[in-house]
Amino acid sequence: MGLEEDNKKIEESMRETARKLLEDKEVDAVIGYTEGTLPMSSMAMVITRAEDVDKLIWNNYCYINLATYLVPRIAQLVDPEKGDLKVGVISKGCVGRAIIHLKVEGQLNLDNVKIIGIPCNGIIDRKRIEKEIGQKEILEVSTSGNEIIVKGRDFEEKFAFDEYILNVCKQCKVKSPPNVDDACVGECQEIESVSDDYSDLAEFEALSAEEKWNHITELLEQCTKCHACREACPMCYCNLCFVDQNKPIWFGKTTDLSDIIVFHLIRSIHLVGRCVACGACTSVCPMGIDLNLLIRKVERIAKDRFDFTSGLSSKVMPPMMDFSMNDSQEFMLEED
Amino acid sequence: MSEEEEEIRIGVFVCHCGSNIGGYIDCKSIAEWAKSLPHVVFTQDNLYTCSETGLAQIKKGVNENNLNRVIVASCTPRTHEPLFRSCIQEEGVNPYLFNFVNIRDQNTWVHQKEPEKAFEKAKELIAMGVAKAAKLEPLEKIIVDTTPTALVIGAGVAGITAALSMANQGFETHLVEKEAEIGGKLNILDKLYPTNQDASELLKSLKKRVNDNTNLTVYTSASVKSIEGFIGNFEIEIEQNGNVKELTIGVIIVAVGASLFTPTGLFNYDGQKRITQAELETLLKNNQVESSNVVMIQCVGSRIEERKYCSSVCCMVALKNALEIKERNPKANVTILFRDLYTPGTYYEDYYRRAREAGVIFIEYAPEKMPIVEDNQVRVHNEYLGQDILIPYDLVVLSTPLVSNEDNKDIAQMLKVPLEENGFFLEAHVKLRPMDFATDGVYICGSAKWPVDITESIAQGYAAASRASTIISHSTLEVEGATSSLPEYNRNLCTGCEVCITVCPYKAISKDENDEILIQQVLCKGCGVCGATCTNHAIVIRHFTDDQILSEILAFGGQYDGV
Amino acid sequence: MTQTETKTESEEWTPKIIAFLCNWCSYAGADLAGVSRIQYPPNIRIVRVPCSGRVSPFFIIKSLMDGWDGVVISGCHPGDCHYISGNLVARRRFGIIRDVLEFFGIEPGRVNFMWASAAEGERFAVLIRKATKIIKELGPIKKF
Amino acid sequence: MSEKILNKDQIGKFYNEFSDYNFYAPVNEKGNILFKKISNPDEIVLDFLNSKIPPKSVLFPNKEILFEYEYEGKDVIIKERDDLDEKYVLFGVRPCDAYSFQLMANFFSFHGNCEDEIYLKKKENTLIIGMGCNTPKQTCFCTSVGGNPFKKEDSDIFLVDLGEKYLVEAISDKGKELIQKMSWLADATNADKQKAKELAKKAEEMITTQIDAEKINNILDENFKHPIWKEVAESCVGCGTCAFLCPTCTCFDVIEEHDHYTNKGKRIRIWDTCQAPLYSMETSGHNPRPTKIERCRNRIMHKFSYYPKNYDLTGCVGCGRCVSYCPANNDLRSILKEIEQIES
Repeated sequence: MGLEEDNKKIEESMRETARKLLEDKEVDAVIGYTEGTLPMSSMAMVITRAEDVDKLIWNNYCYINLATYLVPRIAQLVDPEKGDLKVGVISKGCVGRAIIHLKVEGQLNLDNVKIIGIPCNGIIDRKRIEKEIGQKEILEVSTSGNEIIVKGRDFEEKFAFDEYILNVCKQCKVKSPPNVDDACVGECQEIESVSDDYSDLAEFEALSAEEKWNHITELLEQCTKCHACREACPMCYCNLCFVDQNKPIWFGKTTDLSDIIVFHLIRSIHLVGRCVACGACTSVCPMGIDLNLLIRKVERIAKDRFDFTSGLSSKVMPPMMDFSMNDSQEFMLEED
Repeated sequence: MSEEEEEIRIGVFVCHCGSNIGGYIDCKSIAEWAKSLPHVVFTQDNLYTCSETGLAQIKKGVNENNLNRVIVASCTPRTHEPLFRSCIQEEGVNPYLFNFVNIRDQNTWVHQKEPEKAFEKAKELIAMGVAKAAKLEPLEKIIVDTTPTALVIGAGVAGITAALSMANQGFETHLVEKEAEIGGKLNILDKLYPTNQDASELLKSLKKRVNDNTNLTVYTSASVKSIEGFIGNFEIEIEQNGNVKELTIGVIIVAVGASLFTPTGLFNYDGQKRITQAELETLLKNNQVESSNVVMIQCVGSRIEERKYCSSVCCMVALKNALEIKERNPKANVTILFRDLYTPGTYYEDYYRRAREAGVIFIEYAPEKMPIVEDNQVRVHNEYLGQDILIPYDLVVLSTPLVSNEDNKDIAQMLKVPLEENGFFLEAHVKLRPMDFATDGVYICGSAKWPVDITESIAQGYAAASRASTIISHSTLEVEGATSSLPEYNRNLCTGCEVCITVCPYKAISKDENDEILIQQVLCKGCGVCGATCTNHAIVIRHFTDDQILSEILAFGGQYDGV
Repeated sequence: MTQTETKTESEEWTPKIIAFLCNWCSYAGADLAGVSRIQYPPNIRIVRVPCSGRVSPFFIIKSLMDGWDGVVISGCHPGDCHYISGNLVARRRFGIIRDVLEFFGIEPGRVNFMWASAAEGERFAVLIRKATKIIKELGPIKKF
Repeated sequence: MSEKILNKDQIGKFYNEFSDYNFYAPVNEKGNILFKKISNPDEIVLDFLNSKIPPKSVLFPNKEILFEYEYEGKDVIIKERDDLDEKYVLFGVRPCDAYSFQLMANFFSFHGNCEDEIYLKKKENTLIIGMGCNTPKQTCFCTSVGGNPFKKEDSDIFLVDLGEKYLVEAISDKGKELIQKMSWLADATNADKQKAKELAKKAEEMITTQIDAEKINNILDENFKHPIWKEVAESCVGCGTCAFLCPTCTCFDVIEEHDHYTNKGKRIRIWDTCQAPLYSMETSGHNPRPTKIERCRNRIMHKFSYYPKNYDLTGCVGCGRCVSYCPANNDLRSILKEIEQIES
């Protein structure tokens, strides 16, 4: 079956679920995606009436993680007693994971959020396609079979879908949301842990410290510190990010390389055991910086050190909310 | 919180410590150099800063120069900080505005062979100390009133002992027991080792002392419904026969004991011919043991995969009961099948010796080859013989462990104290604070913590009572001022992610009814784990604030001026 | 900002190391090294913190950014924490910091974590010697 | 003065005529077209739609040192910028961006009442070589906000890409003087001029988005509390990409960088955006624009209501960057269209 049929199918069942939830008054609103105004884009949308469900769409450009619209804490979503607001969220696997993890961090109450699960088939790496098309304007994009067809004024190019989805999507093991605490309706799965192989990181990890540094600085040097990655990240919901703090001033706010690096470095530390690998940061970066490497490493640290994958359970505590006598400590300095 | 900005005036006192410091580095020139540091208005070197003269010089320095921060560069805060703190306090300077710079233990003594480098290092350490001092804030110790009352949960032998001890010291004490009778396991026991006293005798005397004590109130068939508040001031609800009683309690002792384990499905246990030691106790008590072939099996349900621990009392119980059977019927054959026998100390080892003398037979079995209880005989494999031994029986007694109570979880939750993996209560520190919980004002004794025998229960009951009385024997309680706090100006940084709650070792952090983070100053010990784990650094760790530590980091070259 | 200039050409470069020591174990251990007159290189500058759990990633990274060539963090051995579990939380955090730093190409040897009790003056000195050696071999910190 | 012809293979020669200038031109860095100072004319990208970051970054960089200072004892010695007389040339600026400099200069002088010396001096020393927009993007709407893909007036020299060569027209006196010196430039033929005219016409036809800025201005005035703002904010992620890539956004934050070892410091301005909650946060903790609703509204009000009130011009040049790069696809064009529909 081709992509179009897949997407149609996903779209139809998603609309059906949303319609039912709204009609049965199980939710007051549904957050989903709607058609974007530009090729290779989509837009978040909140609908409150069952007759609007046909505005919801699914395609492979639904890159925004909708969970980001649930934080910072919306009082009605946290407290079931104030819970006069119930929200359904169209959730690909990573959106569902984000919602579950946000629950663990006390940002919402799963009684008030319905995860409308869909089996995501991958998000297209639009930044990569844009770069490859170069200085030509993309006017129309369509999918056919297993190909992405990009058209402009005087060109037409084809890209293999499997090759041009986000790197995180290629590695994704949780395509549809985990069913946790019965918060999930629609397509979801029972999943307790995922095994992952990190061979995609091997090449980078084999580099020397110097080479890694050079690679990372080259990767990040164009960062304008606009913080779109942070704002699009469902886990970056701090009211005041550490880079913005000035009492005390921890780190520089400029676009000096050191300030860029330290922002991404500390952000990575903060995301260990929290990142849900949705790749939204990469999809939104106006400079087209691919943060895949950071996402994968952050995932790997949590998995290797603490056997933890975020957003799979509302019971298992994430690394920094827990500790154990038996944690590995191979890095501790010891006498020879 | 804006007060009028006070000019920071730092005084630096550099101690020679005789020749301990002065013998290696030039303290006079260091003191002179320190004048160049930001905010420093007075410096002095002293032969011994901690001497009467030295202290007088500090006081004089403070008075004549209006110092509001004092630094002593000398030995170590671990020994001398209290002295200097009280010295400046006498001159009206808040003791938390004192900062210690360690230039002896961590400098001249460890760099004796490199005095020039020690000299440079001393200067930099002082620069760092000055940088921090400029950021220090006055703090007050927190004083809380305490209520001179105690609550003991569980009226077994440990609980009764603790409660009597508290009551005898004159504290109003409340003893809550969920059963209809007090006494706990004493109610089912026959004789007690190592004295062979009748359990009922001990129970009788305890009951009398409880009844006679006017400071002690007993609630039977009762349970604790809720516990709020903190050390010195717990608000307790006790439910008895549907009535709820509210009490204000200073300290709480947990003595809930442990439960008997029913070995259903193990060794053909049936409660008739194949019974537990506890059931045997009842039979002995009622003189109903007529068996002449008794086989006891040790470690039934303990020291196995799902219950790894040793229940500690079963070896002695088996020995005592074996002897008891032998005493009543010397002709009876008593065989004990064991994995290891633990009989520590002279008294207990004596039991083992006497049992051997009395003709009790001991046969070791290996956990890989468990004894098999057949209809009329027990089959046990003997390593030494390399073959199975068949022992006929008319009574099999299984030595089962004490297990944790099922409702421990509820009590633990109310008290905000931890349980270990087997469901027993976990003390603050196995060696250093065995009767304490990490949560202040809550103590533990008896089998609630770990299976223990009567002797140990009594000892622990006294121990817990003595720990508890150290708190309520004073009318107030002084709590360290250097604790963590979530000040109003940082409220907007808090996202309510609860990570601080999960990492706080003292359960001092919770969410209040408005869903906002609340730090209970009285419970906080100022470790700072919450502040460092908070992604936003919303929590301020007093006396070790971000700003203060940052200023030390930045004072690297001695230039940091507090911008 | 890097402070790489040595004072004189002839003088051998030695690293500047900031050490965050917990008040109850490692700070006391450092004192004991002093009392026992156990010598170690004079490169460390000790910052006293209540618990190794107080050491935020910000302190470590800020130190490296601000020209300290290396960082040492020392706390009580697991199970011996004065604050029960502070060092266990710290250990998790340190593992993460170390992995991320390494990933960014900052030599892991720059940041050394260790346990030293109040009774381990000798061990403290040995480990400081070792950390100093590691950091010295790495050379001055690069500006970042 | 009549138009000249610059062959594309003569770009190197052209570049050499500006030896006493800092020469900024579009270059391709990792697939992004950015205005960078170049030292080799081969780096210049000639075939591009528009730069990702507008050339405002040359005169108003993401990070700009305002002055440096140094402590001497208790005294502070201020060191002012001494590089403000440097001359800049911006090559290949699209007409929308060329126009944006005027809008920015308005802000940085506020009718001469509050002059930002650094910006204005740099602006004065900058020569803009504009370049006609042969293929405007779908997202462009310069014609609705006072621009045109071939608007020359904001450039000192204006180029039109004729394929193998450029039609060169000197616009300002500064530009005329320079072109006059380049005697090696050939004269343009009538055919060349005719072709340029055709390109201009074609380009203008390609712009399909039409908005009525004046009408919007009037509507905005009365609809400060209209529910549309909630709608706009709903899908916004609040990142501020729109402002960072906007050629007319001028918001900045002032910070201090202090070097603790040398006791020297710098006062710096960095880009900021009204989309960030911290931007409008007051010291008291009160924030007049506490949610995305107020912040989204402010950005649009600023461009289409406040700016027109202050300077009689629309504060947007219609370059379409915010439309193209908004992560949430919050399309300014659609928002303006919706505003137009509001009944007064």
